[in-house]
Amino acid sequence: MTFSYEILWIVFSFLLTLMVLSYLLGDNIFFRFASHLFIGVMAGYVVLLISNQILWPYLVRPIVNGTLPGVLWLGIPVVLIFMLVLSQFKGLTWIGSLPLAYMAGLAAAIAVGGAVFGTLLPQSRAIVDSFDPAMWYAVPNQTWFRILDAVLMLVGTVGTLSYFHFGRKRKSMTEEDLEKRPAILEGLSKVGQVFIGISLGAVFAGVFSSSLLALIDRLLFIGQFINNLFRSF
Amino acid sequence: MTDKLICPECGAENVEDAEFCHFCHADLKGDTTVEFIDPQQNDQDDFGLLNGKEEDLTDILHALKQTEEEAVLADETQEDQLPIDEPEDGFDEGEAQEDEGIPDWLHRIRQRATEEDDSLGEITQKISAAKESLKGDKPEEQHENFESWIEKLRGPVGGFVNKEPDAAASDDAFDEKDEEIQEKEPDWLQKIRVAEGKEIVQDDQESLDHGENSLLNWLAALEDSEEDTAEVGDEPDLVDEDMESESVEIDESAETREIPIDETPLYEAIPPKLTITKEERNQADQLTSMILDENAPRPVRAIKRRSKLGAARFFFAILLILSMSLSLFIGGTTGNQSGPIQPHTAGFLSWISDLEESSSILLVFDYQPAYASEINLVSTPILQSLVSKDSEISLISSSVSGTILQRQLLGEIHALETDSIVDLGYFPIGAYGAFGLGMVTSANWQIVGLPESSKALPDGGFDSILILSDTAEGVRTWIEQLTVLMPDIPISLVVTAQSMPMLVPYFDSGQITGMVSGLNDGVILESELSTGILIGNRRRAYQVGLVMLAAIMVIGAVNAGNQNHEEGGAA
Amino acid sequence: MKKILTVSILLLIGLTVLAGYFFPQALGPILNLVIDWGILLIGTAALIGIGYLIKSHISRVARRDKQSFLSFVLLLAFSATIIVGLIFSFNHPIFTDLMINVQYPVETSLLAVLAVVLLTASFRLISTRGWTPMSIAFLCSAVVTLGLDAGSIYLGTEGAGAEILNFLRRLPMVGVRGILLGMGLGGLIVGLRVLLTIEKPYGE
Amino acid sequence: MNWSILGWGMIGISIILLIIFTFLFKNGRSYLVRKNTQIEGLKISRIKAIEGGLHRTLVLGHKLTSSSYPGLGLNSLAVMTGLLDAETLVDGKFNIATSQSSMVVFARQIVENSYQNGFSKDLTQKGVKAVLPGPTAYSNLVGLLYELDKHPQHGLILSGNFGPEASLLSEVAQAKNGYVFAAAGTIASQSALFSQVEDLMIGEDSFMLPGLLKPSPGRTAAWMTEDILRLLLILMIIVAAVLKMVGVL
Repeated sequence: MTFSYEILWIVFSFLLTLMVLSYLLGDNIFFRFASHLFIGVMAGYVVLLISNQILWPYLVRPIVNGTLPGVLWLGIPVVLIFMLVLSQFKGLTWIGSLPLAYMAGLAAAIAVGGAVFGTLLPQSRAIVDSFDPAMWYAVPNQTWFRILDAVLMLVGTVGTLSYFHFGRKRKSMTEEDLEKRPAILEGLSKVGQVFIGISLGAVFAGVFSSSLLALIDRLLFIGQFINNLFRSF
Repeated sequence: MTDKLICPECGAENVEDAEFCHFCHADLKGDTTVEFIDPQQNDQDDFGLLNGKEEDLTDILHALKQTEEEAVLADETQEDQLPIDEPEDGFDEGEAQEDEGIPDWLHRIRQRATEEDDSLGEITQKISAAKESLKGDKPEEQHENFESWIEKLRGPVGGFVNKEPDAAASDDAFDEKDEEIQEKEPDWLQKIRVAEGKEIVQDDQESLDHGENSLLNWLAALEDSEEDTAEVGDEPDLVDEDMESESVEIDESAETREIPIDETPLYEAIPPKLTITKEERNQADQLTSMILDENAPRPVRAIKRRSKLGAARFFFAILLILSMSLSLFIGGTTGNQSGPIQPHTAGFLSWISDLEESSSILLVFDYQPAYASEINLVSTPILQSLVSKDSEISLISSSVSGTILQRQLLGEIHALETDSIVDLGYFPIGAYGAFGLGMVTSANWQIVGLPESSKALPDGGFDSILILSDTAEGVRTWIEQLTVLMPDIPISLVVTAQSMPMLVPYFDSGQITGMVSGLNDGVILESELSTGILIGNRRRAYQVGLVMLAAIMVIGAVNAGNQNHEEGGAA
Repeated sequence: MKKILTVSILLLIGLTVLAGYFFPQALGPILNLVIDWGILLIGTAALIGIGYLIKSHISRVARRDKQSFLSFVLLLAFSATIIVGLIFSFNHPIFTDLMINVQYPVETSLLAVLAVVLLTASFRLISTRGWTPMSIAFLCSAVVTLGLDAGSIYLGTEGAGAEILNFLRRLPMVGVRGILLGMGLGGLIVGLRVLLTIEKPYGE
Repeated sequence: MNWSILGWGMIGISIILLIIFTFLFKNGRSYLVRKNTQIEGLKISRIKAIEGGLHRTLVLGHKLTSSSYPGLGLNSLAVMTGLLDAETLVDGKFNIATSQSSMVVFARQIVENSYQNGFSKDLTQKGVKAVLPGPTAYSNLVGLLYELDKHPQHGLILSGNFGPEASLLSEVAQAKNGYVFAAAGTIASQSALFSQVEDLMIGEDSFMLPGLLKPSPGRTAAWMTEDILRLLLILMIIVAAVLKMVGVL
């Protein structure tokens, strides 16, 4: 076998693959070694990525190349960053509230906006649009499928939403009643449970498919490596 | 007023002629006698839950922690302090620092507890305030209120104790159990008792009854025992006479000193009236509800023993790997896709076939290396097709490893050498979403003096956009962003099988022109685009794996059904 | 004073971004600024987090804990990555080769391990969850989807059979939509809880 | 119909309801929510872990915000405050792990505040630690696998935005006879954990968790507001579908 740069990496990958797959036999020192190596590399990589792709273009370059007003503008994030760093020291934790309030305000507003304009409205609209008669008759032989699809979509979504209702039945006579929603919603939630189960089942198949392809990829890699190894001797 | 000795080591009260502290056995000789509070008042304080001896759970646990730390201290060496003398980062580091000995804060608490009135935090201050009010003028009324309050506590606790009458009913059973307790009693429980100043043997039986439920039950039970002591006229700190007589041997072995019992009744059971503020009442109610909640009957599930889990995983691993290996390395390739082409796949195929020569494509990398094998499988024939059409490809990545994965994928099809590929860099779209990034180009005004610092997304100049992603949320962010910036440019997706079901609505709504995912679509793409055989016998292994999972799920369900049936029959 | 300042910043940023959804054109530059600074803070926080990670492993090595050599390996890998990244450029083949030959095999292998774990877990489906409408639906849906993916369930490529297959493929969308709507409702309320200072993740 | 106006209407109604209900619940009114059996398991596990001297680990997930699962990261921080009760703070042996550094910074601030609010301003945390086992999803996974195996564990609490890889963590915890509790995560992770974890809060239920762990008027108000909004949304969808069918919309 000719020793070359590529082969070095292939051997390295092969060893790492075996070390990680050895976890199937239980936690062991090889897996731990690979894990720590991986964490170290990723930590180093993320530091470089942030320095290269965030701090440099968003902060350092504008300060170095920018005009005075621009640099003054950047004073605000610099102060926030300084406070964030300072708050990591003992006794100065309280300083961190300000930059964290900034991040929390931003995250909360994006959550609110994203929830309403990104999820609630578009998803509701999609359900409503499926009741458009023009869509039902668009394809001649599929009218009944389209109607069934729309009705199921409505019933299933309403049922799923009912399943998540927090409030409980007002007149709770037994221990079991304490777990129940108000009567109508309880009935709908049974339908919702079925649809949730169907969705999770299908997604589970997808998750397994993805991981199975990863396993196949690794087995092929190992097989090819061993095959090449034997051929080279 | 009565003279008492305060132990210099632990602060416990001792009778005036004691030579050693009954709590920590410290030498008391030479200590000055201090004037202490009225014994009757003392009793009243001890009687209530709000006594002054830090008997709330937090303080007990503090004491427990201290004892633990003291025990470890002997074995541990001092560790150098790190520059940032701050909470620990690793899982271990904290423990190591804990092990250094009694932490500073605990020292401070204990020191302040002896020196300052306000040293034990807000709740303790309130308790102290309540105690102060107890010292006031209406002791009878105070007792009445305390008693009613403790009655509230005692109800469920008593109920819980009564659940196991057999254990206490038989003397033999008691003895056996007692021995068992001696054997099984964990260190921490003994430490709590030491911290509480209780004799170890005194409440063994009680701890058996209460301890299994929770510490809070045990605490509530302590209150019961204290009240009993008070009712027979003993000093609350001292060992119950009956209990003491039952456990003389063990007391001796524990080297506890015999403490004279004051025979005069220190406490008259005249119910006092307590005047407390609403806030104090709320705190008391909160504590009560917490204790009641701890005592509430819960559907305790037996912990399922998972010791066979490792063996099961090993078995399934062997099964899966063997069958995969056989499918991969033995036998030929399987045929083409069987079954209908789904609409979104058909949409993708028509998009790629309609793509003109030398088109400009924006390629978005939004997946982790873990899913690279799946994404590469499907996207390789697509990229080969794009390269063969001399497309101009611009690269953007939004996953941490995106820039690396670009090079891997394009390197595999030897496209990196071409000049038609431009890397636009990493966009931290996952941090907050690209909401702001998209807006920058659509605004009709700018902030004065603001530098051109941020990396703005391109707002046009592409004929088509292809997003490679492993999550539905990543795709969604990009679709929303790019639709704002470039509303008329068609977007297509290469995604993982797990995220595909969540993305179908975007195809239905017309926001995307097509979508492919998983190995089956890879097979279709290979045959449609006539590229090299990548899929090969992977498909056979894939099918075997999927069928195996389906079979195992069904077998598992049948097995669980049979087990339930057998259990039902046995019952 | 500090509390007032903290809540002011929270509200100022939160309401500005929310208003941006309503007046995207007018507030574009401000939003851009707010998000840029947020990204900078996230980046700084990332460095702080990694700082803590490295610090804890340095402590382990210094303490000579059991298996502290693993922490040493981590620190070595971290340093090597930084050094290689600084010596060569971020896009240099040596650097990208190092990255891809660590990241790809480890992550793909972990996903492969996940396949086995999922297979093992699937055997326990009913024993864990019992026979409930949801678990039965889960079982049936997973088996049908697996059958469709494996090509075991075949009803033809066109006509009614194909329609039924497409219908089966679309059925999971119903529950997904319901779950996403529910998550949206929860997200809306939790966001408002933070903006109304009912939740204070930033501390007092 | 202008859908954007509808969205602002939803936000406006939510704010008003939240404020009104918070005020009402502060004055003694209450809203009864259905009993949640999963939460009982979590409470018992807390007691067992503290009494047994075992460790617990809370996983906060990978993202503070995300488009498909808005608020899940913020919710996990609220869950965290609910889990940091006095006993846990004093007992320690409670680790909070996430792969996103900003979450670590938030978590540390919350832990620090919990100690200071509960005890004394001079205190710093001991035993309860917010850590970053790895800076990405998978490096975080392997880091956590190592730590879970290292200490005697009783509780693994998964909360926030995490993926299906959490199944590996769950399996390790269960193999050591530990208790696992999971609240939502992505849909993929929920499906992966469905057959593994008995106490799994699916979807929106996870937003119920902070109030169950640490009730407050604001959180109770949030439950009621969410329920009312849900009913309004259901009504809106049904009415809009009918209007669409008859051609009005």
